Amino acid sequence: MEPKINYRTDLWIDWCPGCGNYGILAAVLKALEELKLEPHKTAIVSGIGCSGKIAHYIKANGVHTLHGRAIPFAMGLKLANPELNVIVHGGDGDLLGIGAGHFVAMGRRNLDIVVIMHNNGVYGLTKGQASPTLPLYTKTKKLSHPNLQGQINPIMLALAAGYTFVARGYAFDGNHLKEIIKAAIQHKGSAFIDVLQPCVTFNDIYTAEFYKKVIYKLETETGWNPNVEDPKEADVKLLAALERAMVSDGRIPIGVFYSNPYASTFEERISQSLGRVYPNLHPSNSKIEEEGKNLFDEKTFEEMFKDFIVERIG
Amino acid sequence: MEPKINYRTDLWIDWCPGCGNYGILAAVLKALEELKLEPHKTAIVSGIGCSGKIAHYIKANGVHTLHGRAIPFAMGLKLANPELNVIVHGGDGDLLGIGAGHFVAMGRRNLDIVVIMHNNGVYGLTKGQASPTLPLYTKTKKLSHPNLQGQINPIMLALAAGYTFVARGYAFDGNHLKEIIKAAIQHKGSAFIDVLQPCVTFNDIYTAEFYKKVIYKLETETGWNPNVEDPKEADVKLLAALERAMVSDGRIPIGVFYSNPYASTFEERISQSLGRVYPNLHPSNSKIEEEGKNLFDEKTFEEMFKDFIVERIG
Amino acid sequence: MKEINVVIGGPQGSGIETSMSILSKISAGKGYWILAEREYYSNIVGRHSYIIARISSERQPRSLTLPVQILAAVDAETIFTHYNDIENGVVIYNKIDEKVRLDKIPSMEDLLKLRIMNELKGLGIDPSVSGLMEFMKRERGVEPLPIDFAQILGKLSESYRLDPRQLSRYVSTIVVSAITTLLGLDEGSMKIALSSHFRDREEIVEQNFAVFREVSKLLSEKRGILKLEEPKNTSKKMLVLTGNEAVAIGKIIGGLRYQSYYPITPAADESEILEKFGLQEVQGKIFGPILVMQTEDEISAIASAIGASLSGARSSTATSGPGFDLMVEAISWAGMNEVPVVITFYQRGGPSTGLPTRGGQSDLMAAIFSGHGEFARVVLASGDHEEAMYDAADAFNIAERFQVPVIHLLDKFLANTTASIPIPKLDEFKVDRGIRYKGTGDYKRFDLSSQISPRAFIGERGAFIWYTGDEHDERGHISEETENRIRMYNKRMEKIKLIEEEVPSWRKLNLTGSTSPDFIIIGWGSVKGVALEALEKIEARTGFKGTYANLRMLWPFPRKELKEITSKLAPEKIIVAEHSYGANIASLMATDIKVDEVASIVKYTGRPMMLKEFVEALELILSGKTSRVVLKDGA
Amino acid sequence: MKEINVVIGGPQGSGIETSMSILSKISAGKGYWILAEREYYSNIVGRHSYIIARISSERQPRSLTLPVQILAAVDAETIFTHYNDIENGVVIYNKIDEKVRLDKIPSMEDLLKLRIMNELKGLGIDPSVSGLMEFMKRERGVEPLPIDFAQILGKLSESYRLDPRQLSRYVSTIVVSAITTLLGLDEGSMKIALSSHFRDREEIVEQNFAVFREVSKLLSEKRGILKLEEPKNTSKKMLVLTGNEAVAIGKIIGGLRYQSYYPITPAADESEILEKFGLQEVQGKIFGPILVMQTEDEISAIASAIGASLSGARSSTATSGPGFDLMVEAISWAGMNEVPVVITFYQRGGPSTGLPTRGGQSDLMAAIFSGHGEFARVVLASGDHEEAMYDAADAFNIAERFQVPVIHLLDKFLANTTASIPIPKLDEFKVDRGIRYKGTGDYKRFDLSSQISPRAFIGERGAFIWYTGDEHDERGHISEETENRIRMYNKRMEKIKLIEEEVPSWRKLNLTGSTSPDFIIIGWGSVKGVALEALEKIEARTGFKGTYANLRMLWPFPRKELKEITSKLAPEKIIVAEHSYGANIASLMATDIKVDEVASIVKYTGRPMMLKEFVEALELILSGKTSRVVLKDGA
Ligand SMILES: Cc1ncc(C[n+]2csc(CCOP(=O)(O)OP(=O)(O)O)c2C)c(N)n1
Ligand SMILES: Cc1ncc(C[n+]2csc(CCOP(=O)(O)OP(=O)(O)O)c2C)c(N)n1
Ligand code: SF4
Ligand code: SF4
Ligand SMILES: [Mg+2]
Ligand SMILES: [Mg+2]
Repeated sequence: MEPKINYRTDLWIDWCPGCGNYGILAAVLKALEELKLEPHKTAIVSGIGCSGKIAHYIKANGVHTLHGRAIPFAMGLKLANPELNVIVHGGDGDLLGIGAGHFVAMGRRNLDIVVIMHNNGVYGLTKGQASPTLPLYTKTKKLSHPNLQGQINPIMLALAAGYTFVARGYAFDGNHLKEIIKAAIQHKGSAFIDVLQPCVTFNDIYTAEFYKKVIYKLETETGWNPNVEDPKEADVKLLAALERAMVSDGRIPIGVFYSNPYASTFEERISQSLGRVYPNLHPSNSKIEEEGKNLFDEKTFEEMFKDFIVERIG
Repeated sequence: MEPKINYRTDLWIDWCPGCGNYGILAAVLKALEELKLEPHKTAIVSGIGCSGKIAHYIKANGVHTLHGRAIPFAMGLKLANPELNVIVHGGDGDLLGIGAGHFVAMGRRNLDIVVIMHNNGVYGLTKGQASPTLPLYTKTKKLSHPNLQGQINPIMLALAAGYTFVARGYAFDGNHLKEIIKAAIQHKGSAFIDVLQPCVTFNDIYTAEFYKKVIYKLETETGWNPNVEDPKEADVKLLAALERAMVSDGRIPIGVFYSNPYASTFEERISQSLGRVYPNLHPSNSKIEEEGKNLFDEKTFEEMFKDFIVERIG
Repeated sequence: MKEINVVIGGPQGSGIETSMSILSKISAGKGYWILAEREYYSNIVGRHSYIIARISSERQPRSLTLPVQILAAVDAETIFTHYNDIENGVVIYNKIDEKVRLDKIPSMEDLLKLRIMNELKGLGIDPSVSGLMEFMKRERGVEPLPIDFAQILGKLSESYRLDPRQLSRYVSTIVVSAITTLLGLDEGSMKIALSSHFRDREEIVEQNFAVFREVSKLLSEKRGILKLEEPKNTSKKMLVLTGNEAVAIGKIIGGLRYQSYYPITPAADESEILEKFGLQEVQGKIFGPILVMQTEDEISAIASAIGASLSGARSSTATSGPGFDLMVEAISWAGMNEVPVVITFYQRGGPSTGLPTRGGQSDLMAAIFSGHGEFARVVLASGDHEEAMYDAADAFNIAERFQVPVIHLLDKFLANTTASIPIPKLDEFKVDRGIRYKGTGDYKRFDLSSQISPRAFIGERGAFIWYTGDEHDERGHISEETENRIRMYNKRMEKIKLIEEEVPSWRKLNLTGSTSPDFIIIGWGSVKGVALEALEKIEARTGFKGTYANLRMLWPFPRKELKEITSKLAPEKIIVAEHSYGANIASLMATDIKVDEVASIVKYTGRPMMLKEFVEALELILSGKTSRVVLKDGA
Repeated sequence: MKEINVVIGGPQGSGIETSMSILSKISAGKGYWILAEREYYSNIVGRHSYIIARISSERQPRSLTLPVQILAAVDAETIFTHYNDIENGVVIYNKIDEKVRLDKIPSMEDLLKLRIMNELKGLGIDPSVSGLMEFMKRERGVEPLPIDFAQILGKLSESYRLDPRQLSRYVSTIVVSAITTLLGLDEGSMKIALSSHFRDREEIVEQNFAVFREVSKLLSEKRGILKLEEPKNTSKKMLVLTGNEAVAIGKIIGGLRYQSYYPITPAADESEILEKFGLQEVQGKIFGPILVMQTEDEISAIASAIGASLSGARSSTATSGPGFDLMVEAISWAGMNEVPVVITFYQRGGPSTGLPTRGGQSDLMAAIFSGHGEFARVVLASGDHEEAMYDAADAFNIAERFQVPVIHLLDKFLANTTASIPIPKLDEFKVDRGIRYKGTGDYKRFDLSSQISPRAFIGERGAFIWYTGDEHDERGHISEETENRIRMYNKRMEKIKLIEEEVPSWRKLNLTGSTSPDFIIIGWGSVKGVALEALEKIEARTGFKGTYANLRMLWPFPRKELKEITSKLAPEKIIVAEHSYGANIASLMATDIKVDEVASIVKYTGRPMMLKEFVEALELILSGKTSRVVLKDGA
């Protein structure tokens, strides 16, 4: 048996005791371990927030970026080196507040990365303001008035934006979450996981006790099959996922809402447009110099840029 | 009979001959005229693009803002003076590319403004690059390769984001579009209209000829009723709208997809939290000075800021 | 004693802020002046945080200083972290922590731990709290004051039948109680401070008061060993507030009606305070409404504030570096469209996320030069709470009078510093709305017939108004014609001259100190307090007389006014002080003095400049030993 | 004649660009040098646009100048707009336009119309094309050359059975044909130019050639009346390209692998050109892939470019002012994380949307100072096509060698100017990837043991890499400890000195002209051409010898190098030239010279500086009549 890879750095974790982020970290570590992803081929790209610190706790490559911008940083990294497994971690403020534009854009690209959202209903690291997932009129303890802005439904938004794998997990159901993360990593295309994450310090409404009461698993329902098994099914399954995402009976489903492996990924589309050399040959492994010299001698230059060359006619 | 108000400035219009924007402008002018909106209480807030120039062609107040930012400019204006009728015009690149984050945020607020999207599938004013509504693999004439990015479905995105009035119009069906615009203005809450707009210069696929063949009207369908007539219906109607928005049979429906007058508007929520003085008393009509002096004498200051005052105890 | 300096430390979330609030209220209630700053990690619970405070019977302290005379430690980490920050004083700590060893503290940064471990090794000290306390007693004249926290809390729990998990909330009260006992402050003032802090929650007040009594009893022998002299303060009331609060109050007085923000440290608190003042009825009159809008990002914050301003509402937004960066495109739009809008900019440690909960002054150049293209803007800076309050209000006047965006530069130090200040005299404060359009009919928003075109508001009858970020004609319609371009461009740019001429010089620059100084310190913002006190110290110590030039308007840069002063001195007697690496203000002065030859005192650890280190730096410079000192004090 | 200057004007969308391309190709094919700039409104179809070109038999023209000798007008608006731009030459125009009256041209800006109307009134001219032509013939030595466009197109339509709606496409060919006929250029070269422009579409080539023949026949009497001398050019091949194309080629040579962009004028063309080079097989070798990514906004453009850079790919983005503003937060992140990334920044008329399709140099301060906090960056500027190509390639070397973001400043003038330049010698061009990590195991991305830490790439075996915008330790983990803070901060900031020392002085600053000059012009970017030619003219005219200092590295500012030159001259003999209001480069020089006393030549209409006006301005300054001239030429 191969030795297990240790994916945990030796840094002290400075999340509040009891924070849901511990559960998410544990699930990610376990997923990486079970999938045996090579650490140097793995990159955790995070935004800014309590959630964003996770990049430092995982012993792979970690890019702790800017608030709201983890997705575009991740995009550049993945496109330039498609051999990497790229996992984005962001808060709900990060991904659906300041970063909502990038969140939507990623969906329509179907680039093969995983987006894990730490959904705690608040802006944790700035001390508890309402996040875009906090329902209307909710008053968590830090707010001086009930929240006047409506809630974004992350699952609906992800589906509408075009993510081809959309799921919800719960921070304190580690095994279940780990399986979803594994499925998301293995999915070909943009995957989104909305993780319900209790914030013990600022969110006194959406607590672990609360979730314990209302959460149920989609896969325990008879007849629930979120997997597109034939490209023709895609729309029907998408609609079913949307319907499920909308239900507002007080209970909260976790599990996979939608999974469509048939949509072409962005990498495939690029490959097609670049004569199929990509992704084998890619920006970070292709040659740009030869012993410190550029690759263009007179001849190659003239052939390559012939459109700009005018020859003397007499 | 009252004289008709002339809402057209005397500026020369510099859109390309045959551009769909002419149709949109005509429909807006007619809608304003029929609703007899007072020009000084009306503000056209536009983004940057061919579409953005419309603010100058309408004789009301016009704010031609930044690329992608028309919605937040409009939000501030509307919140500060809720007596205004605020209409946002943006391109598809403007609203769903660079401005997608604001587009989503507006939906969850349900602020009472109208967003009209000039959907031409391209970035017009920068000479024809693919916009976020151009379908995958489409190759309009300016593109050197087929479009590799998937398409955003504006109707689905608006519905997912929470707009309470969502419709599609066609630039060259003026009467139909005008009626939609009127309904949107009269709607209480955030309204979104996706207007199919042929760009004769750069989009040689989605042309007037093309649209003529594929467009049909939702309201001509028996049984189609997008109006939420009882708050309890909201989810069902929303799902029906989503379903309709997804259909990909080659035909394109125009008309109202969803209209829900029961959701509280952002103004109402503010009013509620500010003791109902708002919107009557609002930021731009409330007093801030008295003959050049501030409103705070010693007494009011001390009462207002009593929490910060420490009295000597001996 | 005339003054006492205190550090109270413990993990984030352990109630350090409460200690600060209560201590400030007791002190002010007894007539003492206080200045207290809060230092903390970018973390919610667990990392080390502390308050550094100075309480005086003489006058309002303007700066903080090390070493302190009281170190109150909620945990062992505090003792290790701050053992160098106290001399000849008392260390209050939890008895149980005595056994804690340095290498067993997980929440401490490895780098810091290593550094202290090496220091202790060098000094031959056993790296445990007890070892350290022994050393401090022996070598630093420090008196250890261990308190058995568990015992006190146990009693409390018994008396009030409290859930043991809730007990940690009372730790901060133990600490404050110990301090007030040492200071010899009476029960009565403690009670009032607790009531004021916990407002209406009588039970909690009572419980905390019980803690106080218990501590007080326990330390009865030490009562008053650090007693302050009778306060010289004669005023009956004081304002006790943070910089964030001062700015919020200033904005309300200035007529703010729309504030937008996206949460960011250390700006968010200001908006949250404003939220509480959304609508007020006072003395039968309605004040407001003030709309406070949490937007989806900073772009929306500034864009919506500009939008609100177009309707005539006084509007502003508040942010720090990362958020400001996102705003600059829209600020350029405001410049082009001559929109009055206020951007309150709290600097923190940069670049990028940097030290997000620490202070700095490294955003000066970004505030002045960010935003593409050329346009007029005003950049203000405030040196203390009183200035901050005034400037926050006055920023709207400047913005509306000159129709420009105004950037008000503050920093984390001020934001998170509590000070006791006199209640401001407000009768003098004018509201200047600038030139308003009074006509009807053919309105031209960008009328070229005067340098400042009369403003009409969107929504006003009789005026059609167009705005565009494109170059425009007088009506606000796009124009690319060259003569109009030049006239409009000139109109906008010549505002800079107008502002230079019309803003009074006291608003640009304040001088304090000798009228024929041997040297001058030039600074802005939070440098003021430490510089002013350092002037006194240095004069007492060396006889050198200095002047402090407090720059309050940084752009347009008050060249003329500053030149009058600097021209009288040799460049090496001009000392620039700034929380930055580059002493960047110097480069704005470059036109008139040889920057290379100017001396500088800089700090960029994100911690405030301390009086002692500042004075020492001054001495080094004035004695010709160096021309640049980098300050480093503070954990 | 040694050279000829031409304006070709007409509405946007009428094929003016085609005229420019064909004219350039014919000229270069015949061995003439050409420089041609394109001016247009922010509009797709209908507004006035024009090409201003200079064709020379002597040498590569470096600047444009007015008046011209040929004005080719596709419409009446062109004639009214440019009647002051021509003297002693030929006006080619559509006969049918003779009847058009000024007030009947809807596409013309009211402000411009009014201005011209007043001028014509003042001159007593009937405001119609025929009235104006009469005046120009009489007073300006201009020969009218009316051509019946309809007749030519009618014939074409007949011969090739073309749809009448398509005929307007051939108008640009009529115009070029008329010009080449006047210049006496032969049929053969026209044919080759057409084939090259229309590439493979034989039918279209043939039809256009038919137009040429027809025009040529019609104007047979005028053939060669403006004949150029035999070209002195001896090279067999020339590169004929725009600035956008030069930059794109430079990037490809420099090893670009990831380019991100969000469409914006005048940067987008560069990315569209690069897209065509995504993957190339040349001489049996594969070049690329170059990924060109159209992102959802500029924030994503810069963020993804940084992300790509972390994997080791040379990456860049291209934008102009509004987009740059949105990028600065991430540039600050790149500064903090020592990421090599190139931002190609094409300046246009600001502020805000400004004059989005016109040129300017008003973004200098934003390029240098935007982005909160302090960090090292490099700002380069290029003076012409050759420099632009070289700098675009070399920017990557500088970025990787010093591990800093590099901002490459260009402008709309260069972007949209076609020039004929020699084929570059590339053997000399080195690719310097900076210090790479070669070890295994315990990698520290921010190793403090050397000024520049060796770089490993994400994805490389054996290295774990962490990045964060927070202050960090050597491994890239967050740290708020003060000693580490100072060391990391110093490491980043001291790069500025390193760059100052290690970048060779020719890369910072080039001097051309007299070695003991009477005066010096200091400029950067597009000022180069006009300044160099003005030096010659002024010397010929007045005997004053000047030198031009072409600043190619604007940050770190080459103070030392510049001081060596300026210190030898009285301030009033130092002339700063810039497309701005503020002559902002002067404020960067402020440290060493008295900026107030420096003279300046500025322009901010968004149109290029013309040689003639520039020379006149120089004369005014050198004769002591003024110290500031604002240039205004060009429609
Ligand atoms: C541009 C910018 N704006 C604001 C901030 C301040 N900020 C830091 S963390 C945070 C909120 C984080 O909330 P969320 O994304 O939900 O993450 P959480 O802390 O809840 O995990 C914000 C707004 C920032 N760092 N950058
Ligand atoms: C921040 C910023 N980025 C880019 C641009 C350049 N720009 C001007 S118009 C435009 C595209 C417009 O496309 P769309 O929004 O679809 O409007 P359309 O012209 O098609 O009506 C862009 C990208 C800009 N003005 N500002
Ligand atoms: S504040 Fe909330 S989200 Fe952040 S670490 Fe604490 S519990 Fe977790
Ligand atoms: S480019 Fe397209 S969208 Fe723009 S004006 Fe022309 S036709 Fe209309
Ligand atoms: Mg959150
Ligand atoms: Mg568009």
